[in-house]
Amino acid sequence: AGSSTSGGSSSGSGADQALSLGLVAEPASLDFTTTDGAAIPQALLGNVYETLVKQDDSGKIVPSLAKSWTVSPDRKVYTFDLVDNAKFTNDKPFTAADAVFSINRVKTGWTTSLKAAMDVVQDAKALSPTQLQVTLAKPSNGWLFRMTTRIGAMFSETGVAKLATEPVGTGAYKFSKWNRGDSIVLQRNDAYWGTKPFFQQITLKYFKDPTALNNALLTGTINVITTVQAPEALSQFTGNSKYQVLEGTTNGEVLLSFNNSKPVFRDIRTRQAIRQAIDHKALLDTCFAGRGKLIGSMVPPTDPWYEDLTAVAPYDVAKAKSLLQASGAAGATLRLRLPTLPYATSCGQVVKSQLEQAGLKVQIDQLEFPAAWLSTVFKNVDYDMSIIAHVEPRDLGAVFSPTYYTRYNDPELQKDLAAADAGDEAVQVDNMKKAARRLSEQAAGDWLFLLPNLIVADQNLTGLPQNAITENFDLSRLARS
Amino acid sequence: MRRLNASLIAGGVIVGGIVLMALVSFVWTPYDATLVDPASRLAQPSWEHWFGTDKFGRDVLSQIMVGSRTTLFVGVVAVGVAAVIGVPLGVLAAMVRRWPSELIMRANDLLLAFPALLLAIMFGAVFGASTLTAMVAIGIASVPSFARVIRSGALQVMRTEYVLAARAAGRQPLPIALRHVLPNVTSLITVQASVSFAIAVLAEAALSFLGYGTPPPTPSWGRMLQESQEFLFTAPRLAVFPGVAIAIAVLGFNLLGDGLRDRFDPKLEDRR
Amino acid sequence: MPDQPAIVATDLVRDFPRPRTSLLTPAPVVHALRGVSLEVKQGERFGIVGESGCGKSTLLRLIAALDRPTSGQIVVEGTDITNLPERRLRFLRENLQLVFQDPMSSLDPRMRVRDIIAEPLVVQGHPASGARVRELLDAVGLPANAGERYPHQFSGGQRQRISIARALAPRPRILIADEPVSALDVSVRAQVLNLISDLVDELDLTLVFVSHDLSVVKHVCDRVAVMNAGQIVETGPTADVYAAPQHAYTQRLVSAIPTLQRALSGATTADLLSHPAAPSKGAPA
Amino acid sequence: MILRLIERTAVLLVSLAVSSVLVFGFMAVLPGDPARVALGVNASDEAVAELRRQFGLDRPLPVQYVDWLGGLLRGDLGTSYVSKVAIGPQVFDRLQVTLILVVAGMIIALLLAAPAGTVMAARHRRLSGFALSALSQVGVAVPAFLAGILLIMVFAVKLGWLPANGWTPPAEDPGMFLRQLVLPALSLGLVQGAVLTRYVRSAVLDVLREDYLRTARAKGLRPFPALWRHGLRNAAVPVVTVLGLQLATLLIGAVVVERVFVIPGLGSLLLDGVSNRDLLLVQDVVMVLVVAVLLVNFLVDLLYVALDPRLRTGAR
Amino acid sequence: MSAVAAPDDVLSVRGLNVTVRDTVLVADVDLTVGPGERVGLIGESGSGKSLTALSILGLLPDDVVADGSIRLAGVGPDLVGTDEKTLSRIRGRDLAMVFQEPMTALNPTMRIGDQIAEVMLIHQTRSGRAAARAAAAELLERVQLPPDLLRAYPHQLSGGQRQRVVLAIALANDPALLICDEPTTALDVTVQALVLDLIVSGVRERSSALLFITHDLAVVATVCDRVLVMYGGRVVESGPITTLFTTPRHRYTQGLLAASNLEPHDAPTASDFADGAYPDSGSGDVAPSSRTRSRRLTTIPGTVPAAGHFPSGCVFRNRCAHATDVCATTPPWTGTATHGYACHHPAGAQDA
Ligand SMILES: Nc1ncnc2c1ncn2[C@@H]1O[C@H](COP(=O)(O)OP(=O)(O)OP(=O)(O)O)[C@@H](O)[C@H]1O
Ligand SMILES: Nc1ncnc2c1ncn2[C@@H]1O[C@H](COP(=O)(O)OP(=O)(O)OP(=O)(O)O)[C@@H](O)[C@H]1O
Ligand SMILES: [Mg+2]
Ligand SMILES: [Mg+2]
Repeated sequence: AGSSTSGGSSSGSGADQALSLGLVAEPASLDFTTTDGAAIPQALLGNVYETLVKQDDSGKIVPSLAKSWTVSPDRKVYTFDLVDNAKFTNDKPFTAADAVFSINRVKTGWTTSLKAAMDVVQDAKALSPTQLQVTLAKPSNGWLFRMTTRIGAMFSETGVAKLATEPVGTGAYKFSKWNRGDSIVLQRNDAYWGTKPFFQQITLKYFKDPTALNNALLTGTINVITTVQAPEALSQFTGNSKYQVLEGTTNGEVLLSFNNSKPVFRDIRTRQAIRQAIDHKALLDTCFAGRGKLIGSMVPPTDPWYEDLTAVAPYDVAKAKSLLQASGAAGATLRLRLPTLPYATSCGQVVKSQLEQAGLKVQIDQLEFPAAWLSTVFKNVDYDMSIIAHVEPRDLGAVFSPTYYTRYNDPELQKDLAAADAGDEAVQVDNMKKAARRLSEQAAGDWLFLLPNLIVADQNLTGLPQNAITENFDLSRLARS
Repeated sequence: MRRLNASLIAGGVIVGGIVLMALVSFVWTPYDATLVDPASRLAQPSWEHWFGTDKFGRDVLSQIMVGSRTTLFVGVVAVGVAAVIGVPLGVLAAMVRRWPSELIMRANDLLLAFPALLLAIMFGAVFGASTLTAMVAIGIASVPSFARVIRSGALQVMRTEYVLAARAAGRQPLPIALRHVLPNVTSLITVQASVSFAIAVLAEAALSFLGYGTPPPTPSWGRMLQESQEFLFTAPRLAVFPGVAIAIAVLGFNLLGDGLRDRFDPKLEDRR
Repeated sequence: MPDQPAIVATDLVRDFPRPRTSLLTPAPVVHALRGVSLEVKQGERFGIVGESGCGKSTLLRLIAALDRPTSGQIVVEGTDITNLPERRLRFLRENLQLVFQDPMSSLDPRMRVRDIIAEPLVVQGHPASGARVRELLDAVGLPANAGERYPHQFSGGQRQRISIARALAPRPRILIADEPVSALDVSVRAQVLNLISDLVDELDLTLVFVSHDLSVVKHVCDRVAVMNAGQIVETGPTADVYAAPQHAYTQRLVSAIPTLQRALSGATTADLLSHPAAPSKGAPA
Repeated sequence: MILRLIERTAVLLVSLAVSSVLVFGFMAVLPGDPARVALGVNASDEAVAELRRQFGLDRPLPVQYVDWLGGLLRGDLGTSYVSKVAIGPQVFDRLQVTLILVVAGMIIALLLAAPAGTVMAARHRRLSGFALSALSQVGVAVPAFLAGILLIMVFAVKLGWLPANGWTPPAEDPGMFLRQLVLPALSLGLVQGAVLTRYVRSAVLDVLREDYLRTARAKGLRPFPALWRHGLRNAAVPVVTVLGLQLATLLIGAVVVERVFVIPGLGSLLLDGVSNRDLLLVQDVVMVLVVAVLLVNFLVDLLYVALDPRLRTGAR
Repeated sequence: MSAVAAPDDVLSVRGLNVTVRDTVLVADVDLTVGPGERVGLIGESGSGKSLTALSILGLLPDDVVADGSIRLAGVGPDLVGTDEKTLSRIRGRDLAMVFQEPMTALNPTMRIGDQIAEVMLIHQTRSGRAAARAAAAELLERVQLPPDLLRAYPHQLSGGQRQRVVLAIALANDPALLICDEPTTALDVTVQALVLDLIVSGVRERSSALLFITHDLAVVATVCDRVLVMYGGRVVESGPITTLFTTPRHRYTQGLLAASNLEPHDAPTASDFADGAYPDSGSGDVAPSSRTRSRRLTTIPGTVPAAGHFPSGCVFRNRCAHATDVCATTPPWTGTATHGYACHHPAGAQDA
């Protein structure tokens, strides 16, 4: 049977040193090399597994297992100097050979689609036990950034036999126990090479029911709600001095996606009409209690090329109506196929109501998420519109590609993206801004809002991330004041 | 003189009220039940909005009215399917001999073991998820309890001398089932139907929530209740109105069931 | 064929498996009939007596082809019905009818009396049952408007009249009555017995009359068979059996009948038991 | 007889075989591809195909079926596609949790329904009986999740007497186990109890009409003691049927309560399995349910016999 | 009805009325049973015999109420209107009853021995379980059942055996008054004889009182000394067995006697009743085609009206060939408390 002890009261090492976090989605397995989903890296990345480089709060790439690195002038060869005192939890030291192994294994051993990010690597080799050299086929800004994600996780050559159940990493915490259906317990890694974390034991407890999550915090079963699911219920905590409520941003753009391969969406006026028919402020207020941010394109504020593009398609029902008249789409019926996710169900109803006021007919279908939605909308592209949050970092290019379910084929955009990936930082920022603006102007989809990073925690807890821009939830910085 | 019994009247009035509400909702509701109006979201009950509004600013009274259609539909389809399959199965199991009867009852057990949710998912997958498919699934999932109850009643009827007399008169099994067994288990059917009704209404809510029932924004009482969960602290009325509506409907159908049982019983027809 | 017997039963055996009690032990068997033979002549009033559970009803069900014997043979009016399938029993359904013991449970509570009486007619495809139902109601002494009512609205005796009317509907030649008066009061019993007697005379029926009450059988029947534990222990003209019982069981049966005459002449309960072969302490099976 | 035993076993085996085919066929038509769910949003078709091959999903259905059935017969429930963990121990762990929860809930339901239903029946002509009866009908209409949330609000959040959620195995910390069990068991028990009350009421009403109850009172027993000593056991027979049905359906039906109270039970496992399209796991869970229902039926049969001596030696 | 109860009567019932809502089911019944006396209560189905008995026990169905006075020797209060607590102390100890249906009168889920012992344990007439159990075995022997039946369940017994168990329960505490409500209607004559004998000998041995309800005249004649005839909820005649059955005065008693006679007899006499069937139909039986068999029985025309639908005045007048206008008034009781009748045109006055 699964088990859990109520947080804050576990015995032994003292209450102060244990912490319980409430999370939403429980991983199905601990192996993110073969199983997709945000739940596994959220729990393990940065805590159990470490990467060579990582992102800081502002999104800058900073050292981790690599003390420093250099890039060749042609931007193709990266040389990393590795820390020399890191050790895997199977007692093997971390060396450049492990790094090579990990990088190569992405191409050979991984099955999830993310592994494509490693395709650009031509060669990786250990120059010495603490020096690693990676050669790219072509210059890519994206590659180093991806190395901060799970793709860059460093595995031990001798520690990948049971990835699904017994992860082995170099992180500040080591995996201790998994009570399936309930919680994952991590123990402080006392042999950790870096700064020792505050908490001896951290329990990640999973809640399917948002109310249960809130109640767990209210009754002290957990100390942190890492992701508030029901923003309406936040009022229970906001007025209470026992709790702190943090609100920041995430990478999760809630997208009203169009199936651009459908004739009705080939006309840019129809797409623009839809964007202008939606009162985004009102939508955010009704379906997410006003929490979250209006962005107007596919870029969150934490990316260097962020611009507020909400003005590109201001709310204007009259304009929307006339655009629809012009494109001939007025009165058309569109199928809005929603995944069974609370925010999608909520927003879908607002979208339907508002689009109907502009003269469209909207028929809502619900599809079980993930299975039914994935196969119907995602794989078979059998939909007109859908709503889902895209939480991958810097996923603009991936989402709006001709092969993706948006079926958005825009050579101009592809050109901008390619230039951004190959150029230096300034070029990258420039071109990404161009791409984001183009997307917004072309109305390739409608960005309803950006999911907020809503955290509720015990008042005295410190080290909580303001923004959730990485895949992981960094446990090592948590402490009590 | 046939005297109406209190249960029948009370149940009839309640169910009649719901039917009326559903009919009225086709031509008139105070507001468009699906119209999102952010300006008036989460309004307290007032003269304008008797029952207040939900988080989308939709009028709760209008939703309750329109939702009654779903509730009735749910009841009719789920209970109908369960009865149409379960009753003949139960009667058959009572009338046939040993091993076929055993087989029917075991098949019944198997059905009982199948979670209704899985059935609903499959039906939704094959025929497209809708209230109808969800309710057919719920109906099928309710077949075993119908069949069991009816079988035990039918077994009793089969032991009576009037069935023997009918056989002596030359009646074949099917007419015996139709003319003697069925009429004499109607009371069981009505009672079982009213119980199944309550189950179906709540199951509809759960299935809608998982994407296999009524798609939003079509209101249903079950889903309104389900969606009120986040507001239990801040706006408990959102749970109270659909909750009370469901309770009243269930009570109404139960009373009607009890009343009909008595009404169909010729023995009680002219007593006192 | 006036000489052909109405019913001939030869060596009838009927075993019932009892309901299974556990998954492992074998189901016990009840021997309801253990080899019964009898012959009922045309137009005869034949009685069967015996205590409760001795197999009387089982025997009647076999004769009426409502059940199949485990072994043995039944011939009704010259036709062997032992293994005839249901669809070839039409002649039997028309010619042989039953009246049951319990006037309440033998009438479907949800059917109107007119439908109950018409049922055999409808089943056997007789046209215009309305007139016939009125005729039958009249014959059993019920008013025509009784047809519109339900069984529970009648008294026990009246219900038994309805049951008799139903049995007479297809103009049967054989009437089988399974304890038709056991559930009735003495004054009602007299009415029903009169009715049966009169109808049998008037319609020239063959009557098989079952009862556990020997005095009733003696009153109604010419010939009687005494049954005990699934077997016929004695057969003969009623008056003879009553006056000079041969079998020990019959003797005990006769002596145990309380009568007003005996009581008024001072017989006590002890006298009812006075026969040498008093019942054993263990009651009948 | 032996024949009868063989017949019964045969029916049992046939029904198990039929259900295995049904369950399997069922999974085969379930929309959604396990491999795609595992690989997620960005997976390429090739990767999905490769994973399907790894899962063995590319083989013809009959082969997959035989493979699965063979495993079952050997007592091997297979390994989950998704978590790569053996399914057997997982299912039985979860079953154990759910059983504890459900049985505790049913006990509460019974403790509630038996007196309430009896009083309702004994006083069915009085106002008190009618009021109780109406209350139970309203109770039937309360969804379990609502009951659970309300209980949590009162006893965990407001009063802080009991934990709001969680599950501790009894062996680990019996005190905590019990404290955590109270509220979920209570919310199951309240809802099921309302339903059960209706059945208890009608069973007791039937018993009240029985002659032996009059005999008991003629002996000098007062009404309630008479009902207690002579009525309850007889009324129990029909109630046991309903209990069995409830027990069988609650193995999955408790999922709502499991969610609200964050209990790792069988229902949650099944839902997760369905959601992850962990087909093998779902198949196994359903087969376990089939067996459980057959078992429950068997137990109910035994209980009948224990309760009603008439069924022991078989008689009229 | 001015009879005064003898002070030593075991049971004396005065002016008993039983009503359900507005319907009178039993009206103005007087009844006494002396010590060692065996009194029969006869009348046809629905005449109110069982209700009378149940009123004495205080076990009337829910909405049926009794008024009048019922006194039991040695018991202080009037049983009518006494609280349940007092009644339950009397029932099973001073007052015991054997019910009509042996098949359903015993708890199917309890062993016979426990059911017999229970009545002694309730009233603590035996000290402890073991003693009660031993007494139960003795009782079984007294009703001529083997002691190994103690461990049996009711379904394992035949109807006659069950009825004897019920009798054993009733006799367990040596009640002052034993009431038997049609104890043998479900039994065969052979078993009936045995049970009747046990009842009679049981009562005689401890010279307790017996109230015996039946509609079988032969049975009552065999068992009782004295008999009351009920019709339509009223006692219409009472008297010693022999007198009453040889010279009945009430027209109903007369009809009952005639109808119960199954012996062949000659053509209908003047006192005979024409056979009628349906009260308002006027149609008679099928005319017998042949009287040679002389199988026709004498019957009382018409049927018993439903409870509450009896005519006013003489309850029998709508079925009585001798009824006149005067019968619309309630006939007065003629004779003594233990021997008399209520009829305006008694038999034997003119035409006997
Ligand atoms: N369908 C059946 N299944 C099992 N046993 C049966 C069945 N029908 C009758 N029996 C048994 O067969 C025996 C004879 O029954 P039957 O009904 O013929 O007796 P009977 O003489 O008519 O008795 P009664 O006077 O009570 O009607 C009884 O022991 C009875 O329990
Ligand atoms: N609970 C009741 N409510 C209404 N009427 C009742 C009730 N109980 C009995 N009666 C009626 O009271 C009348 C007398 O009933 P009772 O049982 O005393 O008759 P009985 O003489 O014992 O008849 P039987 O010989 O059939 O036992 C009947 O007409 C019956 O229908
Ligand atoms: Mg019989
Ligand atoms: Mg009576």
